[in-house]
Amino acid sequence: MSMTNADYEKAKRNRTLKLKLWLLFLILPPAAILIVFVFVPMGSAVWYSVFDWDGLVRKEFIGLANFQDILFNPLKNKVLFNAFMNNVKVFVSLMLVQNGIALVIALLLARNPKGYRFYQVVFFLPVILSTVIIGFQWKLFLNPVFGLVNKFLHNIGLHDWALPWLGLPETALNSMLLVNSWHWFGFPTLVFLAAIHRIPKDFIEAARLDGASEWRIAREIIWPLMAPAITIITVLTFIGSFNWFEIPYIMNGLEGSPAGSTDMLGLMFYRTAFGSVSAGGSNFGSGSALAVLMFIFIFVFSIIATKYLTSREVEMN
Amino acid sequence: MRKFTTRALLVAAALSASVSTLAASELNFWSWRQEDIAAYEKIIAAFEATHPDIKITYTAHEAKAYNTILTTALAGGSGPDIIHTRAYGSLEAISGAGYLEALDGQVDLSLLSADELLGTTLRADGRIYAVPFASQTVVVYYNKDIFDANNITVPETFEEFKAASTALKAAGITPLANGTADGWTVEIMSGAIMPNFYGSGFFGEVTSGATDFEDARYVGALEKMSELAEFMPTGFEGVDYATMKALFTSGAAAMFIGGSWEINGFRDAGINFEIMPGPAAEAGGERMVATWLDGGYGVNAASENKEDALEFIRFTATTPFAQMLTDELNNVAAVDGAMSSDATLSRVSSFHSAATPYIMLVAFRFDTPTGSTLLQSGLQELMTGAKTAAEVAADVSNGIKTAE
Amino acid sequence: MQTKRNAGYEAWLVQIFLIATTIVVLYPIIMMAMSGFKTNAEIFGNPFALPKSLNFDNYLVIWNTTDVPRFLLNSTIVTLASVAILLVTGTMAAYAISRYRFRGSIMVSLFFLAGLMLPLRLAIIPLFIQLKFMGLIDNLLGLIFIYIAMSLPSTVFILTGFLRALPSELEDSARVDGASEFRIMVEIMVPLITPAMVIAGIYNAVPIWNDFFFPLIFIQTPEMKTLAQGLTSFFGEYSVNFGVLYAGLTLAALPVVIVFIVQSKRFIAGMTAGAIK
Amino acid sequence: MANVVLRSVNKQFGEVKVIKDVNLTVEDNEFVVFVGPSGCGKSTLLRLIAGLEDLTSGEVHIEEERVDHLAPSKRGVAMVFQSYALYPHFTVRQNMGYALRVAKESKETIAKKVNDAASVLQLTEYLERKPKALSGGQRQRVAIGRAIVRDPKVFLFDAPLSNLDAKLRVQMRIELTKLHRSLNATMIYVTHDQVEAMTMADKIVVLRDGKVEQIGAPLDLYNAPDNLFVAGFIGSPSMNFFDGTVINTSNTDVEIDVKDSVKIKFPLNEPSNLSTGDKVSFGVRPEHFTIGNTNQGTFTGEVYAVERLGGETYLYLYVGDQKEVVAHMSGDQKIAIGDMVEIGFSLKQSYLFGPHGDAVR
Repeated sequence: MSMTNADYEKAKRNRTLKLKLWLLFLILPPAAILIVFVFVPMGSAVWYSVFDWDGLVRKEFIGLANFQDILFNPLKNKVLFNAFMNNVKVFVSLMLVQNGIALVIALLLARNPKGYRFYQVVFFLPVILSTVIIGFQWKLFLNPVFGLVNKFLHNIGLHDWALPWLGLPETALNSMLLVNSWHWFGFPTLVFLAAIHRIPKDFIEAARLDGASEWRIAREIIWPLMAPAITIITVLTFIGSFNWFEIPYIMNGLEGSPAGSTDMLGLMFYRTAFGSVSAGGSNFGSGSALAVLMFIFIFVFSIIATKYLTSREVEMN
Repeated sequence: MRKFTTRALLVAAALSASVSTLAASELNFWSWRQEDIAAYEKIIAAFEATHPDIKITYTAHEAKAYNTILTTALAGGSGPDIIHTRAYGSLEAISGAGYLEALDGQVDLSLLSADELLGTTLRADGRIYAVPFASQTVVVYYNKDIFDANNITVPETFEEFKAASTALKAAGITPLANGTADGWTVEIMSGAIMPNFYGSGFFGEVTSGATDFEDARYVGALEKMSELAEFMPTGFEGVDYATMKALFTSGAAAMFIGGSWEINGFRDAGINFEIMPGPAAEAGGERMVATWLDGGYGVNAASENKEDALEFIRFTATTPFAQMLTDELNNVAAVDGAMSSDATLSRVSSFHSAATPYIMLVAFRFDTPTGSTLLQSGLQELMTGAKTAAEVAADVSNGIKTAE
Repeated sequence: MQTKRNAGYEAWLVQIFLIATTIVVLYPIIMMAMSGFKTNAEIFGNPFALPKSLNFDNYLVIWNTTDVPRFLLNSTIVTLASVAILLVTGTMAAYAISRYRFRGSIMVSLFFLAGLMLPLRLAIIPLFIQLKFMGLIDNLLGLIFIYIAMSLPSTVFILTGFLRALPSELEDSARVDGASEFRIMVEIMVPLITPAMVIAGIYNAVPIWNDFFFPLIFIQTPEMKTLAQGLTSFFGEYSVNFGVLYAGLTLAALPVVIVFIVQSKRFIAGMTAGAIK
Repeated sequence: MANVVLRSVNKQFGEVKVIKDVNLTVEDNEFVVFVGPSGCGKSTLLRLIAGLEDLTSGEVHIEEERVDHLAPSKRGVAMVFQSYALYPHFTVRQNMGYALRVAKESKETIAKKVNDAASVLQLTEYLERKPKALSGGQRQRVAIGRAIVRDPKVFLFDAPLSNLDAKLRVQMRIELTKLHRSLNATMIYVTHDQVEAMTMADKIVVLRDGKVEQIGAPLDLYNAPDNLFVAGFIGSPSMNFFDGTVINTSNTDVEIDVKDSVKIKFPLNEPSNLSTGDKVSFGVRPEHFTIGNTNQGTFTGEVYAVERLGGETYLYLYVGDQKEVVAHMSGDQKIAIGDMVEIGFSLKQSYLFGPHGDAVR
């Protein structure tokens, strides 16, 4: 009955302790999974990158020599630069083509045309399909001899247009980019559409009453207010572009064939780390160094881009 | 239904962790030869009949990814007991790292030629890490029915080859099935065409450093190679390996330049074909074929069943094994003494009197970038006309000089 | 959303554009499915015609001679297990972050968010060595853990958003009612975010189902392969039998497509959740 | 004796002090209302009593027992929330019985208590519905029912009527008062609406910035506010304040000059410490103005708005230098916008506050 002040304090501390244990119980399991399967391997990759490797065997510590080798060895940096520029091209093209088409379609769907639901479902359908399936399917379609694309072009009389799409340095990457756009455009479309729907109706109706043209409404009201969606799609496209691997790997193999025109940083990493039949043995050191460079580049750029783009967003509340 | 139940059980078993405690010795055997699964299972059955306490499971991984899978597995301290290795540079990558058991002294290698053993020898210590299994030869396959139907005689020289191709093209038939979409198939093609132009001495000179790839002989050979572009399928730039095979087996193309391992597949496809070496540079000239050791069988140094694995490896160095390899796979076995009942395969062996090493694989796949990487990309540019022979030769030469 | 429907020629132009896009999207998929019923000869001869008959031979080849059914089963196991554990652990973390004020709470949420930006495949080498050490190579459990780890950041991100939106009075009320923290979470709060959990589940299930990179390296025996990975080897084996290839692709796509068509609303909400929330 | 005693209660969130040394006694069966503007800490104070927040320092006693170390459910309190906080996925029955189920009461007991409470609150026919299918008033009653079922020592209400429409609010106010009488329970009620406070409370606690400004019966606060804040907060419309300057003081009265125009001689009941030159505020409630000059004090202003409600009239005037003043008259008044009007007041019904806002009486 007679509890001292200290007893009360103790009782309170017990309550707090119980709460802390409960929080620990909630956070620890997911955190442990993340640490063990993401943070530790990522950290190890950084660790690996500062060692000399004889193929698969770790030898002595060599500091930044692996990085230096990738960045400044004239032959390797030629490959690196080529792959990097291809990644840049992928990013720019996807922004313009894939996201551009998506924006147009989103603006059209925002007008709530007949069949709205149907179109939404159809345009999203390719997004859920595996890249492996899409890659193989289009590789078959684009086959210069048996492919449906060229057969179709012949059928409609465009014989000169029937090209070995994936075999020409000028068309291979572009074909893959179109395939990628076909695969993914539904995603930005729906993100943009959701963003447009979030714009209060009053804004648009007020502008209509003021006599603004549809084009002006799109440009001066919808576009600026969509900024958050543009930010997220830009950053996602950026991360996707610089991690691009599946489509080029499946459609034209590890070497970025033909003649390096579809080489990507992802393919280069894979070849460097694991080797390939033609490209030779594996080098975990260089591979890890390349991985670290890519990681830093992607991470830093995503953050800068997010910061920059977010600063342009208009508050809408 | 029963099938499904079994599968479900298997999955359950697999989920509950790896199973390795059942038999005294269960060996894993990895390969990239997916086409050969049935044949290897027969061969393994024969081995198991005489070694009832050993069980071997053959797993064929996707060829493109085999290196990655094997490399990561070995680096992670696991991997199969028996490893189907490729030769030369690929072998060095894993044997140099100490993942393979040295075989000399443990396995009787007397039935193998020094040339072939070279492909599985680590240059650094001179020891042998795999039993060579088969040599491959680049040949020209031609469809006899098409040749007959168009009154085409089998060409001997390069000019005749071009003339025959021109005639076929005029008849609406694609002369050559080869494309350039898969870089390695162009390299193979160059293995049939180029040696007869750069000549038998070039390999020795270029490997010893007496000359380099900007040598006029090599540039000339590249030019000849480029002259064949017009006989390749429309859109050959996009024709990959699968399409090449489809073109040839469907009779849409008359000729196919490829490795001797295709014999089986083409035979199964039921076409009436024959083989010849690459055309001579001029009448009466030498007709060389490029050959190389395809790979070998090695033992994982970290295997827990090393002795049993070695027992299988010993088996692969015997004539009965070579005979089975010959019969089942139509491969030119590395081990001596196997007799082929297949006439075509016998012909391949007969070409070996004028053989030259498949240059990039045998000599320039030890450093990065490899000669193959450089040449494949160069050939793609050459065939599409993006670069001249001299430019390609310079690229290859410079690349190899700076490789490390 | 029900604004006035546009009338007149403008509406027609919009429809024409949308229908054209629909054709571009659907036609290749239909061609893929149709070609699965054709023989090689039909594919070469009449690529655009309807198949002569509903010929299931190609499918029978797949069902009887390949491991594709097995791959389907493995993919299902991996996807379901990953998503189930993912939702449990993801909810736990999100709940702690969103429903409690505690020191370091911002650090914890940043810790989970950082995972969003880490491309795990670049750490494949150390990851392999680690999985090997843990005995998880060639084991579906290894894949499951990797997928959980890979998907946790986005799941925590999505669920945190939804959990934050729940009124704290509910939880206070339950506290006054005497419910333990565990009971409040499981009985009161979590049931209220089940729609969000479905969304987060779908958002991650699709890439897990479709992934082929990790199985490529971590799964070695054919019996353990997943569908996307299995397809790559299947392609090597049947490289010139186009009918079978198309049938294989169709078969592989079918489960997801069916679930998508039935649950399209949730799929769309789910797949775009990360971007919109 | 279900009384509630707070002793030197302090609460701090990080660096921010939200409750500053609150001392308070709520008697058994008393209906106490915490009132104050938003952010004054009244809800926090309630949550401290409930145990939903931990004290930074001080003590809370309920029924003579110290409880501030106990979990909410161990304190014998029940709480009704502003948003009702009904569990959306439970039926009304499950909602009302949840606390009992958590306490592992038998099924029969739960059913009986829920049914009893439901019949008192006329909820019987809605027991199997989900909250979504109820009207706002019904939800409110379920929330109250949920509290009743637990048979608590103290009921805590956190602005429970603010989500209802005006008419329902008046009705629920009366029902709550009735409930209080019939349950004979101690109730603490938080609101920002001084009308609710005035109509329902036995005792009002006025809070500002985490501090108690004044405690007292509703009419005491109305008639004798301790300070400018309470004076302004209690009463509707708010009291009119006029800035003034002390020009003369004595033991019995203070003479002030309101904006150089009106001079007022404010009588004192107790000595003040005002001195000449002090800035003061002079207050008159709108309802204490009359039309026409009184002998005790008069302002003249121009009418800029009139609200006629039939039984009463609100006049809005500019007095002096655009000072806005509200006057409340009964009946209709024949006054038009733009008229100059004299409004008078009685010194007995006016207030004076010193430089620091303390009442001068």
